[in-house]
Amino acid sequence: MPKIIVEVMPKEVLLDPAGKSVMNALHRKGHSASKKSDITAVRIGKRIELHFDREITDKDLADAREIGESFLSNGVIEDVVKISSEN
Amino acid sequence: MPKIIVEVMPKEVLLDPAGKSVMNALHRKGHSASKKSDITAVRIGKRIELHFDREITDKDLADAREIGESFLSNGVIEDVVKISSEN
Amino acid sequence: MKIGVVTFPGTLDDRDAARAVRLAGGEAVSLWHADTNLHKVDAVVLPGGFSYGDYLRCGAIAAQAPVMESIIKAANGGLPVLGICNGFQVLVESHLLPGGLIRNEHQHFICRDQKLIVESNTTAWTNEFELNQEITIPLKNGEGGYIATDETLKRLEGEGLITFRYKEVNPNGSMNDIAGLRNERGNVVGLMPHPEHAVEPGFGPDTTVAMRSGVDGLKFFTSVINSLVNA
Amino acid sequence: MGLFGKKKIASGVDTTTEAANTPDKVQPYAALGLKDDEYARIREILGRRPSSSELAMYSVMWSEHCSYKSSKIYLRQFGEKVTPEMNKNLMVGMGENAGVVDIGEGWAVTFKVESHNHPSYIEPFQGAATGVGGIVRDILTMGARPIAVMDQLRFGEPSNPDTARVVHGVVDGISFYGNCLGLPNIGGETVFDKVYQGNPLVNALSVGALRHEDLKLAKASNPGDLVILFGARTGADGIGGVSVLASETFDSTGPAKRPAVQVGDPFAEKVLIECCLELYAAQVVAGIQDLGGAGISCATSELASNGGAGMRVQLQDVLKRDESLTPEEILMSESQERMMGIVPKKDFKKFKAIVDKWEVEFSVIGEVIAEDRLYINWGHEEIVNVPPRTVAHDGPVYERPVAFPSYQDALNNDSVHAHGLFRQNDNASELAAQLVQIVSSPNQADKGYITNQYDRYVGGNTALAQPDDSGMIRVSEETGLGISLATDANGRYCYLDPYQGARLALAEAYRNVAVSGATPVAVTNCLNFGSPENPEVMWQFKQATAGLADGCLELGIPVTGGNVSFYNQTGDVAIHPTPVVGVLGVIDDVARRIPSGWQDAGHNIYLLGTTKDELDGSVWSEVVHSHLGGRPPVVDLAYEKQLAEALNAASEQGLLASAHDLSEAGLAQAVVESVLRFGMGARIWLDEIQQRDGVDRTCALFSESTGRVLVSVGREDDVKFVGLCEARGIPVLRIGVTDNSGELEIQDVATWQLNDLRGAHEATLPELFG
Ligand SMILES: Nc1ncnc2c1ncn2[C@@H]1O[C@H](COP(=O)(O)OP(=O)(O)O)[C@@H](O)[C@H]1O
Ligand SMILES: [Mg+2]
Repeated sequence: MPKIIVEVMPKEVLLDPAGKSVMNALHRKGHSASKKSDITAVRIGKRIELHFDREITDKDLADAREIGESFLSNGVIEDVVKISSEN
Repeated sequence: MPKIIVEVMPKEVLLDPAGKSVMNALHRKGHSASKKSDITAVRIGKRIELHFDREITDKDLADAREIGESFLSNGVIEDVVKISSEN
Repeated sequence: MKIGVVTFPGTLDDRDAARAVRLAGGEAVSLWHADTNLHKVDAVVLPGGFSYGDYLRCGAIAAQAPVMESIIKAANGGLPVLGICNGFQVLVESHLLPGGLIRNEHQHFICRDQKLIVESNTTAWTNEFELNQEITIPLKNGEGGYIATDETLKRLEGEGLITFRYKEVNPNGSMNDIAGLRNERGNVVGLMPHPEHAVEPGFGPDTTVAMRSGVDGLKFFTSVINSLVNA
Repeated sequence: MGLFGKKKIASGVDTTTEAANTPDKVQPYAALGLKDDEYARIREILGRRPSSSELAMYSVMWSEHCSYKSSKIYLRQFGEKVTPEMNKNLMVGMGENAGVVDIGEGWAVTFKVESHNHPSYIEPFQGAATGVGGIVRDILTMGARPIAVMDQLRFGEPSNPDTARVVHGVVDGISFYGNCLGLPNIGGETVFDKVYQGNPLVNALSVGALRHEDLKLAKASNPGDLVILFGARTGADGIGGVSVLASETFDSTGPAKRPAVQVGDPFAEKVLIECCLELYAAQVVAGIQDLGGAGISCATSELASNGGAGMRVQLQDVLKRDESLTPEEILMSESQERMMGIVPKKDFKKFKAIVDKWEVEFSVIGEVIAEDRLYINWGHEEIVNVPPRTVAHDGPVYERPVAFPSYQDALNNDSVHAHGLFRQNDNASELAAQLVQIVSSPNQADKGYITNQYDRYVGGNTALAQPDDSGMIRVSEETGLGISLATDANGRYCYLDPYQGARLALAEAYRNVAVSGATPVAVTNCLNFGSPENPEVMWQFKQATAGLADGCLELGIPVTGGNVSFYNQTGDVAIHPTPVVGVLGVIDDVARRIPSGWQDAGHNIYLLGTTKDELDGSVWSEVVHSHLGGRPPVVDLAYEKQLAEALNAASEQGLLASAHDLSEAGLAQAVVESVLRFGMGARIWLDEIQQRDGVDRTCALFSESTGRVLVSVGREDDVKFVGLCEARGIPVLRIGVTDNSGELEIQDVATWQLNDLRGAHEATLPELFG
């Protein structure tokens, strides 16, 4: 199904307690034991899919960026890091 | 910074209340007015970044898949839809 | 004195907020999210809850509701607006107050009787408090961690816009222990704790005098009535 | 080949005509959980083989969960062992979605507890969340505004790594759903025991209030009324989640692999609550039913059967989330947050205006008809044509074999004494260490780690909540009229003696309500047991239900409803029988409710009741000695009743500064909780208890004798209070005094700083799960 994918991440300079807690859990668990400590940070954002029942146009992508920046993310604390489409 | 990106989405057949509520909001707002109704569904998942302070290896990717499936996602209600890396 | 209490779908504490208004001697007027009409109210309370399920970001969808267009306009014109918990999140998402609110640091919802320090008593909603008064107000939230850039924090501190700070326990990892903020003008105040749950003896937080007898929250509502009377 | 495989889809649905024409077609009824004779009965009822849709309906509705086929014969006694006096205030009794009790002043209250055990093990978060959602809809269906929730939880051993997964998921799920609904959580239970390792129990209770005239019933009786499905769309989630029907019965060549989990949307439910209450106020629904287990199958057949009418339904008019759903799946889907309303045609416009206002989706899917027949069509094809009663109410009834457990006598003989655990003249430092060990053990430790994740304030009517003995909610803001609720179950006691165990649970919940100042008036239950196919489990069930019914008769309060959860076991090993008993109390003015802890210095502390040598099945035997054997404490319900009446009288006269019941871990636990509640110190002496009751210090501290309450009384009320107890034949003994020392001193045992005790009591759960 055609879709646009908008990816949103917490701003780099701000805290991401959810990411931090996942990282701590990973380290505690000793996940991927050998190199657990190689993961220096975990950050958790959103992947938002907008589904269409038709092909996606350039205009859709532009609109998605607009929606992404004005509504799907909060520019004070988040960034839209990627917008892509799959047909 | 080198990172692996794990993308997790709610299973297609399950209710995604967050996606539903965002879609309703988009439709209400008449966002991207002309084609608001062209968005047939919204689904919201997670984008999880694992940061490294070194280059990412194939082994890291395999580990990330394992962590992604066993820990970062809940296989009963979610799927890992993509694992990628940026160096 | 007519004080509007907004109901969004998913708002939970609207009836409590209306009760608080009445106990303070005001008249509570119910405002509906889909209606831009503010019914000539003298002040507005955005109560707590999970507007629209709070699914995207807390308060984000509510901030786009028709009633908010009117409230933002009126707030910029000086109408007293109090945002409680989800209401605070709506104010932040509407850019009436700076910064953002994210998931609590410990990742859990938390409900507790919270001590606060009142750091500004020159707002419409806090003028009956003493400066630096310690009050106890119930707090209950899952996403109450206040964050802002260093620059914003510096400005908030410098301009005295931090209105409430957590005392003893920072329950959600808020930066600089911030529990609540005001705008420059002092008509808009937002905070995570719930003053409307500390207005009636028997149903508020515990005090050293008696179980559930804390009524520190009532002053928010008498403050605004007071400031309107004296305006 | 699965039941609803591709071939059938391609060649169209299995219609009733097709069913009549192909009598010999092999149907996978066994995979759907139906026995040979049950399938034969369906054929007999219909005079032909069922269509696949009919088979789906019968199979879910005749499942243990929906039909109560193994428990029915025992549940009857809750309706039989009653006096007219007991039913005087009962507006709706057992059998409806929830019982309704008249509490006076034109108000009524409805309450019920239900299990969501199995889903909560598979997917703890969603399982627990949808458990809350389901019970709240039951309450809403009665015409009530839901006003509070409670949760009764049983987890495995805290040290087992899987326990944290379940605890986190379940607590987060309850917190997420309940908080988002705006319902204060006013209490519950949290127990850890290895018997629940592979089978945690997640029970949820909801209570609602309504004006008498707003009572709604789940029935469709007026021909011509519209059948309207509203709320969330129907999706593929939760298909078969409730019944024995498992997802494997849909093979991989079928429409899709359907998950058995359901995903909850508390926001949708909150909107649905407000929407329904507005519909009720506008008087536009003639009947209403929530969709829970068995989805549309249940709602259509029950509404029609209850109303003595029938229904014609067009299944293609159901709003779907997923267009690939087959009719059978639509009938069985357990998608959450849906309701079925019966709306007179003349009221449809008003109905539509209200649901539109709340942006709730709906579709008219049928009409009530006079003939008592349920017809369901899929387009032009008739896929169901059944007498609704046969689906909803005439399910099979079993009298399962019952056997006295082979282990039972040995278990009962293995008492604390027989085991040599009991020693006279225990030394002080040992007792002191045991006390700390007990109050910091996971089951006795402070539950704040869990309960602080729940909103107890929302609504502004919470008069008591955790950690108090009962939860209390104001119903009328004008008069202060309110209700009190407590639930209890002790699986260890029930394992030792299910008959007594059930009565003990009843007595404790009853006492917990009484100590709050309220008068107990009604009972609900959630009976969690192992497999009914095991005769020893069935014996436990038989004993427990008899104990509960007899107990209610003795106390003079009726059972208004409940829920049975069987098959709680891992492999062949059943959980301890765990009948959760909830007691509802009424209080004329919540302003006079009694705190559970000490708040003023210089008050006298009295122990009501006597202490016996009763340590079998106790916390002391478990925590200190890892032992379980013997017989549980005796319970004297006539005396419990007297005690409750005495407390009530004392409360009405304003004599009590606090009251806290003694239960698990006895006096030691109650004293520690009472000092920590508000941080008030106390000095306690045991010698008079020992002398009067002829027990040693271990018993004085840890015995779990029933009928005991710890109260504190201001000096000025002393004489009056003691007089009141003596006049009513309640043993009363002054055992201590409160003070501002910041310490707890139990004379001749030890003195603790309250801060140290608090640390020990509160740190346990955060350390384990934080
Ligand atoms: N899962 C839970 N949810 C809500 N409240 C709980 C839960 N577990 C325990 N509580 C509350 O914690 C307090 C202590 O529980 P407990 O020791 O079991 O009480 P009691 O012995 O009086 O039955 C009570 O107020 C009870 O309602
Ligand atoms: Mg108790």
